[in-house]
Amino acid sequence: MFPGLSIPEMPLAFPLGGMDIAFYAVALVMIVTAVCTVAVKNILQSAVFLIFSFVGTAILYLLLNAEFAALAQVMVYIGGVVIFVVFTILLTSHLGEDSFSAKIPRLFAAFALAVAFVVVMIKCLLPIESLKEGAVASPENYAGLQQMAFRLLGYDQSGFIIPFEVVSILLLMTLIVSITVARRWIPDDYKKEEEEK
Amino acid sequence: MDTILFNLIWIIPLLTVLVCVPISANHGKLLKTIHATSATFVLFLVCFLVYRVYALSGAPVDENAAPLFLRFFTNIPWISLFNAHYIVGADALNILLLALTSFIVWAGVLVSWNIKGNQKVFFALIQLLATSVYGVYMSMDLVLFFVFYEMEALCMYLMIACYGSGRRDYGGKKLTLTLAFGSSMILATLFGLYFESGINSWSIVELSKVVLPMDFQMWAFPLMFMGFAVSSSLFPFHFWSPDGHSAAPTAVSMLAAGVMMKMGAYGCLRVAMFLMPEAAKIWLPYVVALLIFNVVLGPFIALRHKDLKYITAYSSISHLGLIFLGLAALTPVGLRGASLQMISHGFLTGLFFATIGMIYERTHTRDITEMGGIMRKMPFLGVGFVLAGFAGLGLPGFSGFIAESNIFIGAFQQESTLTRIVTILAILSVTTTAVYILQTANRMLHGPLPQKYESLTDGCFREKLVIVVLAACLLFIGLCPTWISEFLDQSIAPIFDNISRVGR
Amino acid sequence: MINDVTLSYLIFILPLLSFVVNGLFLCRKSDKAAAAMGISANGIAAISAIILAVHYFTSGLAPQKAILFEHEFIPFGNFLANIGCLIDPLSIMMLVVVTFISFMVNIYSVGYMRGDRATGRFFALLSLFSFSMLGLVAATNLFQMFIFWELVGVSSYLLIGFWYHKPSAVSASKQAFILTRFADSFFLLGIVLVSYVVQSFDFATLNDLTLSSFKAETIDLGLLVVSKADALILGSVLIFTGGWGKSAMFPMHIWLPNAMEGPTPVSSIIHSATMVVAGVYLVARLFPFFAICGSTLTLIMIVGAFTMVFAAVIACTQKDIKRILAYSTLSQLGYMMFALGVCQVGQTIVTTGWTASTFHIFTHAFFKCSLFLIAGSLIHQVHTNDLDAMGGLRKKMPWTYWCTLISILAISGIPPFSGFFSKDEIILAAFQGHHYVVFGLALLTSGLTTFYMFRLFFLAFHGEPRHEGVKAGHVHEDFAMTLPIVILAIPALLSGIAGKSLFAAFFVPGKIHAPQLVKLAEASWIPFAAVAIAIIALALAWFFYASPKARIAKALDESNRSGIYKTVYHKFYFDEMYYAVVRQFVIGGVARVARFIEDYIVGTLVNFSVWFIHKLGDLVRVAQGGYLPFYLGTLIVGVLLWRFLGNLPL
Amino acid sequence: MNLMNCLILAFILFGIGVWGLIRRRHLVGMLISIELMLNAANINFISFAYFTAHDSTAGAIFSIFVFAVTACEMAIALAIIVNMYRRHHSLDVDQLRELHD
Repeated sequence: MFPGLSIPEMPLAFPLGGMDIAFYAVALVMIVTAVCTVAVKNILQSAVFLIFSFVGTAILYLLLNAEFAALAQVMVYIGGVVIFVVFTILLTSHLGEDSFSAKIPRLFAAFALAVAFVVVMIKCLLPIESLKEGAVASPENYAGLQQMAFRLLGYDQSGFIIPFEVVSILLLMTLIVSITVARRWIPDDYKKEEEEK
Repeated sequence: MDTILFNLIWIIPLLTVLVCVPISANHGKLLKTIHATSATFVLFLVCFLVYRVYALSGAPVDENAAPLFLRFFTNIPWISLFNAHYIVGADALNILLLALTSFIVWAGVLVSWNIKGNQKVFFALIQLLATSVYGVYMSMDLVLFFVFYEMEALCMYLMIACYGSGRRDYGGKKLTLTLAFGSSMILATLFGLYFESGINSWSIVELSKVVLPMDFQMWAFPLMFMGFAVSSSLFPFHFWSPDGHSAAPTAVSMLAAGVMMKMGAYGCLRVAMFLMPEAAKIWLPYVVALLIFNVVLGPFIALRHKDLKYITAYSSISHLGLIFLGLAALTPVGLRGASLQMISHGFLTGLFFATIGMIYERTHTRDITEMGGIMRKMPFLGVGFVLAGFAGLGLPGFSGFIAESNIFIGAFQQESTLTRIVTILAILSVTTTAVYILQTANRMLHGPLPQKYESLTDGCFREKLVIVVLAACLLFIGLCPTWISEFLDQSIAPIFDNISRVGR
Repeated sequence: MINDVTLSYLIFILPLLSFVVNGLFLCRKSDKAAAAMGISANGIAAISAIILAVHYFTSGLAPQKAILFEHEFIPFGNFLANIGCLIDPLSIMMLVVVTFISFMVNIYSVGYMRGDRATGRFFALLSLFSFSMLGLVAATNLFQMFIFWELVGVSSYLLIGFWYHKPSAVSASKQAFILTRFADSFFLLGIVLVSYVVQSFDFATLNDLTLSSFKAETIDLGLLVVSKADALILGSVLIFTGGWGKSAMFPMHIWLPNAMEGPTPVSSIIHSATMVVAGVYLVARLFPFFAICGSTLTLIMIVGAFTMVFAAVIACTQKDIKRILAYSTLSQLGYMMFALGVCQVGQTIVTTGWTASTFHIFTHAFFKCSLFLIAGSLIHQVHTNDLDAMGGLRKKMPWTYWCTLISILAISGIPPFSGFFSKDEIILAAFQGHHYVVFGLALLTSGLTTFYMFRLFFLAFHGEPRHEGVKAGHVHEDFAMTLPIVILAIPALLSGIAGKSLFAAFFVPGKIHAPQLVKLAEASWIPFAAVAIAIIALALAWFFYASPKARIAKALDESNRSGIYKTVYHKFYFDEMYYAVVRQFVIGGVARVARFIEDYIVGTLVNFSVWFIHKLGDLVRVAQGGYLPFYLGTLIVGVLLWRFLGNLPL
Repeated sequence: MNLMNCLILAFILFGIGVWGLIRRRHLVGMLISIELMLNAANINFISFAYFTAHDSTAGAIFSIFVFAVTACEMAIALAIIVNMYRRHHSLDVDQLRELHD
């Protein structure tokens, strides 16, 4: 893509191309926003940064030809989960973030552990040559709506109908459970209220 | 037929529990009647079997039971995975201990007639405890033995923690944890025995024929001996017993001191000393040093206590010390004395705790300084207590004297210096025993009667029956010791043969 | 078919039967039935014993030993402990004395215990005592003796504390039992030691020993290794310790005067006539054994002689009539004991002391029992033990008065009363044994005895009545109580004359494996000297307490006396010393230290181990702290460790 | 862009999630960090599906399942958080330790 440069003979760690640039850009955004998510003090800001990180992920999915996943990411994560989180924060938010400030050794330990983990895992990955092939193995529309639907609802050998149903039941249960847990009904308090009346 | 009856000994209590499961706890009277009937039945059954074993003495034994004179020998494969068998058999020693147990269980059921709390569970626990104790005494297979041995500590804990008085939770925990500590030592050595013997068997009979390697015996014997000694409250593992006894309800104190504490001594004799006699000969002359505490200081400690149950607990500690003195004598007379002391002390401490429980039910205190003169109000209970006291201080005519004289004469035949010293001290400390027993009896029973005890009543028929039967047992052994001595000699002989085997 | 064996069984079984029947059945039902049971059982036993004795002494069997029956009790491996009935002159004499006195005391108790709440129990325990005492005297071996030794101890305990609502009686009973038990623990140790060395309990074997065969072997006694011969000597001292306590020799004497808290019949049978002589009897029974054991007899002599003087001195100052008699008993026991001890003359043995001692057991039993019964009779009438409150009883109780005179003359050694003969022989034996200090003390004590006995006699019976009841004429003689006193006065009067030849003929200890002193010193002047001293003492007593000039009130007032008198009056403060030793040293010292060890040292160790396990648990619990970041951190660390330490399949 | 890059990105995101999870004391903050970690896992699913898998559709479907499960988990977690907040008026994990004994 940049014919003027004569680097191709080197085994490029960073092969350049439109896709690549887009990937790196998205990756950078994701990492930066993720770091912000974790590092900012205010929990609401953190949630907002999380949205950006999720948006980056959605874009990455698009780059990986998984339109349906990207869509779901936007809808479920950004539209559902993060809004949920924001609501929760707002419901519980009159606690100052100051009261949650952690001590320095803990911050350091957290950072050191995370870095050590990442470094070790990446070190494990790097020697594996087969991961470095840029060739795409999947068909163009591997995660298209139609394919997904057929597989999800198929009841032949490769079908996922049963997990699908299980997940749907799980979702139903979650619905009920979260309502039950979150509703404002504690027997003792209720009785007190009754008495007050 | 006898074999079936023999196996029924531990099954009947278990069946009783099962029978009582569907009966509602509201039918207290029915439940108690069932339990009392079952206990009485077992009592008669065991007495009959004692007679059978006695009648069979001299008759040839089953060759599988060879070195021991085991009657009613039963051997059924049980857990094939590690070769555990269901092996039971009766010789003079364990059938007499079974008889002791049946008497104490019977008395325990009767004295806890009016126990507070859930009676259904309490009586079921007593029966379970009885099952486990019967099992321990009957079993000739180490796995079976250990299973029953463990079962008993659990029942004990539940009964103390749920039905006790005073610091019951503390006492129960202390008792159970200390016993569990002992059990862990036993378990370790049991595995050692199994693997070192190399005969793939847990049977005491089979293992006794194997001479275990000396280096194994040298560490395993003290471990196992102390493990068993924990439940017989040998110093320094005696600390559970005063707190445990004082917290326990009457029946549990009776069972704990009367029967359960003997299991340790029985284990020492039947398992540790019988299977590892070479190490026993080396170690036991040193173990007696611990007895200075039990036998000599124990009575002194009892002297300083005011709580009846503590006094009795320390008296048990000192009497159990004498059992170990008999064991450490390593002579036939000493071993017989130890066995006699197990039986005698079972009856006497049962009587002690029974009368204390009955007196406590009436006076609601166990502090001897608060009592006085109650002999006038309850002569029967008072006489029961005094009889137990006389038996405890080794008065001739009671079983305690027979056992003690056997132990002293037997222990004096052991020529190690340390044993001699301890024997001499033990003989001289019979005075201290007399001091605290008389002091207790005098403070409690004699002297002027306080105003508050004017309305006390003497024992009812049920309580009198318990006292009479237990006292009769004490007197019976004390007055006719010949047959029991000769009877016990049958089962002491193979153990002593094993001890005196030389580098076979 | 009545033969010796049946009779001997009868002698043992009847008191036992009376005990069982009275104790189990009659004691709550009927006092009269219990009394009848006790009297008849003991009466038949007494008659049987007398028939047995007559038969034994007339059949020509006399000085030999015989075992009428013997049952195996406990087999101890090589040697057996049997229960049997041994008869020889000594045990026959004791059988007669015990059964006869028991019979008398049973009759007496009917009167004495009349109206008591627990008469049935009293008769049961009396019978238990006679049974145990009979078992003791008929013992064939040491073990049997120890068994019955303990049983008489416990019957003594139960009878002293018979009135258990009286704190003084209870503590006296406890003291008596514990002190004798203390001595008995040494006795038991001695039995164990001796039986280990000799491999037998039998008196026959023990009395037939020679030390030389045990010199070669050694025995480890814990702290020291000695030869078996020395161990036997030690064993003989230990065995004697049993008798030391039981016969209340100094310094274990204090329980006997305190035991007077019990009912008087008990004091008369147990604490004067029979049980307390068990110690003397033990030494007499094992005399050949003691004789070979070197200086043990010397120890016995010293202990006996000291107690004799010591108790007699105390008795001169006491005012409690029973305590005077108790100290007099102690003093007489001292006579008997040292009489056995004086048999040791250097390396040789002379047996006259043995005969004298057994003779004195015999005579003493009657007159001392009689004296106690009289004391009980007086106490029953005036309701106090105190001589302060007596006096002038001669007119009111004539029978008692004359019987008392007989008994007191007997104990004072005035001929022809029984005490004269036995005491004279004892003094003679001391002289013949060349123990002149003891001889002198014995003469002196015989004077003291006369003095304090007549002091008692004059104060109680002569002079003006000092008690309201006596003045008012409420005092009378109870038939049931007077009858045994009168009966006992007969042997108190005659047993000396009658017994002298019998004892001289038959009472010799068995064969002794020690050289015997053949040439005995003759001293025909001794009886005269003794009688003279006694008469002087009598005169002194009369002068102080009965002469028209005597100031009795002053004599009885101990408050303005000198220090020595007070010390003696307070029994040399031995009670207090004992109290201090037991309270402060044993209970306050040793027991407190033991409890301290238990509660603090053992307790601390236990608590420490519990604490340690708790801390160990806490260490593990940190990981379970519900602290989420910690969990995650550990997870990560775990992954890293797995990577570096384990074989990650990557 | 190859599989390696995607995986490294996923690991970095995961590491950031770990970092957040350990350093946050706020329950919601911790949940957010968990979201990040789940997201990283999801990226792995999709990228493997895209680059290597034989049955790539299945990989994508798995990511859908992960969405569903995540959503459930978040819903319940947040409900619990709201409830806890009502009870204890605190969302500080250091303080909410009564569950442990």
